[in-house]
Amino acid sequence: MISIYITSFIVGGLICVIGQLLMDVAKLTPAHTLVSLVVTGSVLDGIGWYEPLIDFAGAGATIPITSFGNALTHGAMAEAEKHGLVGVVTGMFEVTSSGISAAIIFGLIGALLFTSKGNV
Amino acid sequence: MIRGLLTFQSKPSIYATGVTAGPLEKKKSVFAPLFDKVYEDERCDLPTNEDGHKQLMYDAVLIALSKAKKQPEKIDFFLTGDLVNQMTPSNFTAQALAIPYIGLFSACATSVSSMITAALLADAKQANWIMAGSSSQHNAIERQFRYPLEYGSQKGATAQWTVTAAGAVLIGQHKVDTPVIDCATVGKVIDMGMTDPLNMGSAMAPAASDTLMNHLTGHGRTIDDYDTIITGDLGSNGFKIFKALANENGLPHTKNFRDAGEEFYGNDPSFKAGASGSGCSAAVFLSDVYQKMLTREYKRVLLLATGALLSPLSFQQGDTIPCIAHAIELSMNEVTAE
Amino acid sequence: MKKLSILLIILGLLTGCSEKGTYIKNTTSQDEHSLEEVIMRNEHVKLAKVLLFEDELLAGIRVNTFSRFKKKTIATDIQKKLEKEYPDLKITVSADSKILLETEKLIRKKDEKDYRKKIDKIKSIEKEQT
Amino acid sequence: MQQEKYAQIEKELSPKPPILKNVMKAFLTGGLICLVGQFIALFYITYFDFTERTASNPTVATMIFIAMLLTGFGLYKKISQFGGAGAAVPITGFGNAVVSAAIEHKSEGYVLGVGGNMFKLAGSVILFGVFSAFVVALIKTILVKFGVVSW
Repeated sequence: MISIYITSFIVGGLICVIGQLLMDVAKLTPAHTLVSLVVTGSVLDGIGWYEPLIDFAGAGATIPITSFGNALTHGAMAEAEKHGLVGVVTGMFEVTSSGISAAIIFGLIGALLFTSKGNV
Repeated sequence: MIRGLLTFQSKPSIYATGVTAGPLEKKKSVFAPLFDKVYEDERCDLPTNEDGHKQLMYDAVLIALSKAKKQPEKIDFFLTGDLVNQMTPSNFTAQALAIPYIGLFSACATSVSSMITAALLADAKQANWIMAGSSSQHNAIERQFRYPLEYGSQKGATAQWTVTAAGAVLIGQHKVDTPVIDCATVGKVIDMGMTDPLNMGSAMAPAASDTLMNHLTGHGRTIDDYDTIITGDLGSNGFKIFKALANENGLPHTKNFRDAGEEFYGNDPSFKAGASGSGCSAAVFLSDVYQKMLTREYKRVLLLATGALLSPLSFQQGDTIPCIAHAIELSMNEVTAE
Repeated sequence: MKKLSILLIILGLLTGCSEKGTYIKNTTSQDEHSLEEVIMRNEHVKLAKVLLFEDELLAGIRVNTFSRFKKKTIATDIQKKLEKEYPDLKITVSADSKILLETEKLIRKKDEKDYRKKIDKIKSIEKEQT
Repeated sequence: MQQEKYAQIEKELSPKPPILKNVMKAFLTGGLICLVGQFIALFYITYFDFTERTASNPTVATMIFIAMLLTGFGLYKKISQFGGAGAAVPITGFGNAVVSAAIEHKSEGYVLGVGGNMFKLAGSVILFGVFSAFVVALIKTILVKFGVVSW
């Protein structure tokens, strides 16, 4: 059981290191970095590599934004398997709605509760 | 042939200044004791950042007026600017003051460009009293040019911190024993192909260098004529490059060079390369430099404010950052015998 | 880093990571010998908890760290082998730690009254897709 | 002065990002956030009817909730300043982008401000996530149809 914590720490950390290198070495803006990682996640799922990574690293693979691309692709492919080409579009948010819905709900609640502060 | 040179024969005078700043500046700025008014709330207890921004400028003007014992009705022109889209804080200030108004935009160089315009109006005898100045408010500028305030982005060592501050200066006809405006140089827009909006100092340094050289050659000055040559908001990185460029241009030493942006937060590393914003140069020029002129610690100074003329749109469309620098020369007469 | 390693060691002690082997609770008359052999023959399996109840065979397994990449294949593999060995049982094998946890809970339970309900529940959450 | 020459001077004098230090901080921050996520997942697995796979949904939602609190109290930007990509890449960074934009644009009202700007920063992640998922799934579906690969 302990090993899942180590692997999640290391794998999650390494994905972030890739992000940092994209920002510092490739000089990408944060937005471009995140977009690249999301696209990478969905491609990795397409070739079937991301699911084993989740099995290996648990939250280390599901918490980084790459899992967002993976989950979208996974939903689309699962639905396509059942319903053919139409499923590609309809299945997209089947599995990944939680991230977006949580962001929307907590975004609005955050706006109700807080004001931004210009401190260091 | 050097263009953009201005000499003011009548030597218009600076009668009074007013400087306001926000709570973070009160806590962190080394110039805080010199400011006329500091607020406890970053929005000046008003609902929005832009309202607070307007209040900063408005109060700075009223402070300058009260020091000169003048009413807004006596002022002929109000020349000011800021960094918010369409300069609404300045516009609303002008509306509240009801002084004939021209909004000026030279980004962070507005402090000097407004003083140059004011000096021209006074020198041409078109006006007796002109209020100039500029302001910036951290929250309002950050959300417009960069990210939401609470958004986490890692700032590099070259990033600068937009100050919450405003400076207003009352300019009128020549009077002895006041700092007077001798001459000025209007800069050209210089673009050295820099694209990083988090490294504005190095984008602005060539503009500052160009205007400095034009001013020195055009008006026949050397750097030793000045007690200080103070740039607006190059920040530590831009200032370093500016000094290197000066050496390259044959200026032997840079010991009397200062940079308001670098000094503003006293090299506090959490502010990275230092301060920026149109309020930065205005606040330092009109508090520290002005007061040192009144005590005759400085007898001749060159204010060299720099501005990066970019917008979030131009940056996103892949344009480089065009920059400008304006110079204005102030002097104080020797102590007059009573 | 030092603090971190201390934290990880404490974690290790808390979670008791040293558990190994195969634990079987058999409430049926089935022969469990070949069951143990099938599971233990797979070198990826670190820990297995198996429950036999009526016509159900429920197995939660944990695999070695670096075998986790293919833990689904390992589980399917064992499931197929068990289906061959016990053609008359309904077999569920999963490498998901939830199944292991729930199976363990059932095994510890003395009372066999609501086994049926619990087993159905475990099987249903096992089938759920992410 | 030539632009190229200036670019050279500028590059010489400007401080370089401390890449090794940044990378280590990103690793530490990102790793810790994922570790917290793993604990939350364990919580959901142990006390609720979630399997390892299904627990990721409530875990993500919880992480975004934590990100909302940290953003609102002004702590997330400090974590980000330290951790860089280590704070931006985990889903909490996505949450921070949405929540910070929502808070910032409150002054323009809930419909035009919060509603219109909430996805100002995070929108591109959704767009390219969805579009790449579409393309990948489409290619895979076609490949399966032609018998090149199987599901």
